[in-house]
Amino acid sequence: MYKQPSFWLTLIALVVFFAFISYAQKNFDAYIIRIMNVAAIYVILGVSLNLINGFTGQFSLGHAGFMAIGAYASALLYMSPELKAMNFFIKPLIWPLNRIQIPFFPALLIGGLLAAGAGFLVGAPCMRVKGDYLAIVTYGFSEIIRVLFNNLQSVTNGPLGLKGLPTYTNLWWSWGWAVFTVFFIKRLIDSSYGRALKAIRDNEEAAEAMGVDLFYHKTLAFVVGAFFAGIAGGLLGSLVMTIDPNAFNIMLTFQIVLIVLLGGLGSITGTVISGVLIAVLMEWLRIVETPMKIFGITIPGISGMRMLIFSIILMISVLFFRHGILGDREFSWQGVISFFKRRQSNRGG
Amino acid sequence: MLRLDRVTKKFGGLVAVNNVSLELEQGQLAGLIGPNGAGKTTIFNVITGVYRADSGKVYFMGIDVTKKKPHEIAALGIARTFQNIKLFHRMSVLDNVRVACHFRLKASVFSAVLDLPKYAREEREMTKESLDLLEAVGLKQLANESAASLPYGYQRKLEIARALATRPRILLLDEPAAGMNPEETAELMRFIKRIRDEFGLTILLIEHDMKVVMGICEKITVLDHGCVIAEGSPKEIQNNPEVIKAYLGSGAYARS
Amino acid sequence: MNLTLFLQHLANGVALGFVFGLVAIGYTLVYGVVKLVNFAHGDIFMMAAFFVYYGIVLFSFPWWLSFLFAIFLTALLGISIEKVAYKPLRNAPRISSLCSAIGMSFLLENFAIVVFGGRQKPFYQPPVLNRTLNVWGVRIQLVTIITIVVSIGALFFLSYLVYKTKMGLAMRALAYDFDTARLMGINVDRTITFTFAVGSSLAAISAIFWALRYPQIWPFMGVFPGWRAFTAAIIGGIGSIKGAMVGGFLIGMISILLVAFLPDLAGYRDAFIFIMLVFVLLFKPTGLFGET
Amino acid sequence: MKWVMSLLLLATLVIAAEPIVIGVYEPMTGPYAAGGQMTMEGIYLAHEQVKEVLGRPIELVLVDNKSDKVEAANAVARLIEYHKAVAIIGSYGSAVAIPGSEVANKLGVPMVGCSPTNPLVTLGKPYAFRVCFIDPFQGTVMAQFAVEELGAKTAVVIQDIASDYSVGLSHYFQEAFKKLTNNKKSVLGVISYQTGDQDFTAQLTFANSKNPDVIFIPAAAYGEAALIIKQARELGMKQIFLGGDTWEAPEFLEVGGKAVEGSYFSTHFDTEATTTPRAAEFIKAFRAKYGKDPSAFAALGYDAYMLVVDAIRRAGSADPKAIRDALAATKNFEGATGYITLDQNGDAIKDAVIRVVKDGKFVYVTTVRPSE
Amino acid sequence: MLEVRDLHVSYGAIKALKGISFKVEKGKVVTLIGSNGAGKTTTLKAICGLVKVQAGNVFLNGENITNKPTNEIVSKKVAMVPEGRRIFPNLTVYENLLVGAYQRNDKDGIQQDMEWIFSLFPVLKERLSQKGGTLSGGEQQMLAIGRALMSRPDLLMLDEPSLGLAPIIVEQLFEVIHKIHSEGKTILLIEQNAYAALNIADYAYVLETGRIVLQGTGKELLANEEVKRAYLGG
Ligand SMILES: Nc1ncnc2c1ncn2[C@@H]1O[C@H](COP(=O)(O)OP(=O)(O)OP(=O)(O)O)[C@@H](O)[C@H]1O
Ligand SMILES: Nc1ncnc2c1ncn2[C@@H]1O[C@H](COP(=O)(O)OP(=O)(O)OP(=O)(O)O)[C@@H](O)[C@H]1O
Ligand SMILES: CC(C)C[C@H](N)C(=O)O
Ligand SMILES: [Mg+2]
Ligand SMILES: [Mg+2]
Repeated sequence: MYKQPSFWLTLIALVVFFAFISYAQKNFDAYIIRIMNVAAIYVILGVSLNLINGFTGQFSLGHAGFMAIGAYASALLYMSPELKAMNFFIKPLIWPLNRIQIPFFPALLIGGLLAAGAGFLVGAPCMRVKGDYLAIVTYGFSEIIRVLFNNLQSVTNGPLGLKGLPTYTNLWWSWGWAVFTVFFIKRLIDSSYGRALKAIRDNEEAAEAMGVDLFYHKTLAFVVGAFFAGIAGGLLGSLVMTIDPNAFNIMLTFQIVLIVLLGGLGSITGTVISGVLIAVLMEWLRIVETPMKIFGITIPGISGMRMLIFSIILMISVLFFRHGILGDREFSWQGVISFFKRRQSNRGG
Repeated sequence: MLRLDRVTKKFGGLVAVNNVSLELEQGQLAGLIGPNGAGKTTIFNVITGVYRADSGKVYFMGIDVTKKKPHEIAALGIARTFQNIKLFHRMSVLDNVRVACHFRLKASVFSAVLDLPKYAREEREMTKESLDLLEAVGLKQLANESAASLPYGYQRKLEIARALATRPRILLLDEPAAGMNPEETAELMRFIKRIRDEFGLTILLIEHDMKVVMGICEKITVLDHGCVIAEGSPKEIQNNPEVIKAYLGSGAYARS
Repeated sequence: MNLTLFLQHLANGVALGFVFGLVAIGYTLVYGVVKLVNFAHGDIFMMAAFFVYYGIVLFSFPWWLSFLFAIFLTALLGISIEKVAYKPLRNAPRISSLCSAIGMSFLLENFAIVVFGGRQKPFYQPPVLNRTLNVWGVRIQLVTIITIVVSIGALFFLSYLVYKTKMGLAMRALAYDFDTARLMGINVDRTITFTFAVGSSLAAISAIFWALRYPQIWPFMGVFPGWRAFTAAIIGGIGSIKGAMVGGFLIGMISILLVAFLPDLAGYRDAFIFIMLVFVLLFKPTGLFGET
Repeated sequence: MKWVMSLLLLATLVIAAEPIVIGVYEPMTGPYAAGGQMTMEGIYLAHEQVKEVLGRPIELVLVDNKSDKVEAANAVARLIEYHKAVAIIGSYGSAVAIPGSEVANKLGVPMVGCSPTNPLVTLGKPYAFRVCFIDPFQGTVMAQFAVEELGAKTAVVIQDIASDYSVGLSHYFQEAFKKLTNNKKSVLGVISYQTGDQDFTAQLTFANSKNPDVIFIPAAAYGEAALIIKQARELGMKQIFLGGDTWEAPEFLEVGGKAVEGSYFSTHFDTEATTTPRAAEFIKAFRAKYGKDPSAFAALGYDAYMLVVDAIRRAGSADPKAIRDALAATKNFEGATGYITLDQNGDAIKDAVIRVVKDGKFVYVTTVRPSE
Repeated sequence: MLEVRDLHVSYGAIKALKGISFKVEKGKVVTLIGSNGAGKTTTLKAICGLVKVQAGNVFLNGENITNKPTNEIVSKKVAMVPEGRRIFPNLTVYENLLVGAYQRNDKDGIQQDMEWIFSLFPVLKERLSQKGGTLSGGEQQMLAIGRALMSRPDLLMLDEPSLGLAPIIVEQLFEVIHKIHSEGKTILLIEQNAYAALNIADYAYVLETGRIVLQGTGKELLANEEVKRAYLGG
């Protein structure tokens, strides 16, 4: 592995990338940084959902639920007791949560692990329930989470949510996790475990007959996917600075599903691109809603226009790029090298 | 080696397999024939744990496997191919075979993700073993093609290679010669014999092509309406009037 | 709990159950035939309500004409959506049409926001229909009674259509395999168009009854009924018309009865609905009346 | 040399003419759209009247927050970082105002809320202010009105479990009601529904079975409140319904129709009961521009804008920090909705107005003053 | 009856048919043989309009039907037993047969033909209300044949109909083909069981990688050394 040029190329690319991140964190304005953070979170969400939906073929609509768990668990751990007391002004927070405060990173990890636990619970019915039926079960799960969080006031503060969360999320955290997610999931699906997941996607009965333990592998996909969703939830909470149960509704899941579908089910590279693209596009399209002056004529912004254009762009890309941006192709150094070689030889010949 | 003890399987009111007992010896090449809908595939499904027998037991090397899950049974050493080919169509030919090695993997998920030496070694072994198997079935040069693009006959071979990758002791083949022309069928017969000897396998096959069944099987069991109606050597079966009436017919259009 | 109160709760449950049921059967029809999770169904439903609104406000149609006009327009809308968004993807992987459905849903909602405006509008309730009946102290809306009659009517009509007619046979054949259906001489495009027309008309009918009962309309009004209908269709088993009705009915009943009998847990209502769903699916993985 | 001088002069002029940006994030779409649009009517009017401060033009930039929290946070960040707003106005709906205020506070730009009433909008945030009262007061006002004016002894609350505004206001109402009736059991029941529900018959049948004197509905969505009351009347319920400031929307009357007649709610402003001279000017200008009476939200929007401009003037600079300090020092600012004094939390101490629905219109009933 | 002229079909980059021409005279049995992947199935699909024809033409009774919609072609009394059976798994056996008669409107005739099919394949009658998807492989094959016959076609195309059938049923199958033929129907048959196919065929074509390499009457080809070696296993 260490001898291959692609290893070194990856390493160099990473160093360059993080040098850029470090520059951006210091010099870009908060608005750009914010979008970059959102993009990183979308990447984590998209790639982790792709593991479940694209590579394992289990149609899941539960990602918002996993995110909620990660966001709440980590926030309840890293918030200071004073902040908690201020938030829980209707019903106090239960002991010992009202006393605890731990640093961001372990809080995030615990959030991810709890989400992974939930992933295990959701993965379990997979054994019996399949396809669209499974989709509804996972959707139901995320609704159950939302309802529980709305009602368990002494733990979650109910619909009032948690406000004034400290902003720990910065480009280092968000892109650090994004890179780790991509690395982890890419390595996973390229490994023997990943082959087993893809086999389940292609034909469950045959996979089982070849000794693949369906239960273990399906839950593996859910657990890993949920873990990263939980991490993304934690990052998002700290970025937005306020979370409440209703932010984690089906619309959020839809947005992630769209990222996956646009990027190409089963393509990690595509998902990364589409995650960034959607984050940027959603912000960029705001210009259509602000009044514009063209040749001295002011065109008033029309509310809702941005989303309308967004959905039109979406439909066009669905209809004309059926398999997502990249289908199930992946970026690889070999590809890049051979691309340049081809160009060179073209020029030579 | 493999023993079915009074196995019964019902679907609603239909008794697909009725009180069937069957025994295979180590290294035997046995055939299972019978009219369409007699329950042959169902027996395969019961043995491999896809269906659970309503009554009766299945023993494999003395172990009761009646209630085990399909992947556990595969791990014990029973492998199969499917009547309607079931490949992992979006994966490469090589990956199709490597999947079948997966259950033997000892390295953990983490060591796989980090590509630790332990995993890397196992991965190399799996790849080598799979390529060897592909070579054995003559598909090595197609290792990186996608499974879906293979012609029918090759797909059947790939299914067999994949089944062999589980390192089975028993191989169950469901109509391996279906869709092959006589030339290809003849080659398949040689191939089945060869893998039996090379891998020391016990083989049970379902087939409607009498040339195959009579040509390579040492023992044949005939099923009709879920019941065993005859058992014996190819000669005995060919001349059994009941079998002729229920299954073989006059042989006018049999492949000769 | 006295008897009248109990009966009132029961009546409420039945009323809501049939409303959901009616939405769900329209949903499941398209779902069963094209095997497409039509996320846009709820938004077609919403458009129908606006068609009625504009029929009355813009063209000053009498209400019944407005209803017919809306049903017709909605059928056309459904057909065009199929032509534009689903037909080109028929041979693409199923997931593409799923994405297209989500996109269509977004598109309709945002179109409605830009064109109709984001604010709630009142839905006209014809005085003839807007009456409350009092049966031994139990109060029921006239609309509710009509909804029940229409739902049962629609149930029988659809069951007849799908299980007893040639068109229905074609629909069910198509659900599995377009090419082979073509080989049987079935005009796949026409059958799908017909299915969307019927499904969308049903969406319109259910939207009308919904809006008569809950007379405010706005661009997101279809989201909630849409998801309830999807859930109901799944509980009943994909493609089963009877199942969708029963599923919708169950959801409606639970929504009401839980609040009625365990008022302290009213906030957990949706959790109970989905726990019921999980239980149903664990015992019957393809829904109550679904095919394996 | 002369031309150098004149060029310099020109340059200073250009710099001086550089507009001051005031950012607005309001819900123009989504469930709160009506509120956001009503608020904007007031803000646009105010902008028309005052287009300049410190000799520089004021540029008003509106970003739609879609009634969504994440969008709201992004919107405020965009206003500050991209449009370089020096002060922020918004937003209708505490749910979206809170994330917005978090961002504004963190980025050190003052934000003035028009109508978000939840305490958390400003709590612990030195850069967050508002020109309206808060829910603990509003809840008390309605409880007091129910007990003292309507003679209510018992109440049932129907709340939206998925709305922070609803659960908060419900809580304050209950506390005050129990205290005022001197009866811990005077709230006979609290029953929940969820945002998006359209059928409330179960909740209402339950409420009816308790036979309370009044039913309090702190719905976050006016349409839902209207449907609840409508269905209650259909169920033959005769109780009086009470609610909060969200009810003040034309949709409430249109959807509710006859059913909502005789329902009371608290709000921030009424053309019948103005307390400042400026109110009359505002009402006149508003009628001239829009041909209708202003809503409380329009009035609050108007006040928020005027207060921000006033603070910039008082600060004598367009520096956000200076504006914040000026805002914090606001005393007896004359607004359309009353004299505004901001307390140490940045909240306005103001009267509440109670209105009733009569003949399909909102009609003034009374004004309730804060106790101190 | 049917004429195919210089047919070209490709799947993406794969050229499956590279210019195939042949004729099926009315009332004759014509068979196509060839090894796996030769393009037999593709030929049938191209005739029915299930795959796009890149170049060349298909004529049915003199009418050019190239790239016409499948349902139109089928309505000209053409039926096909597709490769891999393609039973409608969620329809019952009875309904599968009814779908086969989709183009027909004569209720009594349909009922009669159904009885005829039950007499050919009695198992189907036993399984009448069973879902197609739960039938055994061979039962499905019988159903697929029965379904095609239900449309009372003038031209019947069969793609490996004997696949997975018990020998005794194969025997019956060829008798059925023979019988239909003797009723004046035209048959285009693909078979791996080349011996049986050539025996029954009036005329036969041998395909190899998308081209016709040999043709002749059934008897001629049966006697041909090359054919014997490659396709008859002799
Ligand atoms: N899941 C099922 N549900 C109901 N009936 C079934 C099911 N699976 C098989 N059967 C029935 O059980 C009987 C035995 O089927 P099986 O597939 O074992 O036959 P087979 O002997 O393999 O026949 P063939 O040679 O045609 O493949 C058939 O009549 C079939 O219709
Ligand atoms: N859907 C497809 N996509 C890509 N290639 C295909 C497809 N279908 C067939 N092919 C290729 O086209 C060629 C001809 O295939 P065809 O199915 O017509 O062969 P056949 O003669 O019917 O073979 P068999 O006897 O195995 O059924 C083969 O090389 C095959 O791999
Ligand atoms: C619910 C709202 C739209 C308005 C209310 N005053 C609030 O603070 O949130
Ligand atoms: Mg079988
Ligand atoms: Mg073929």
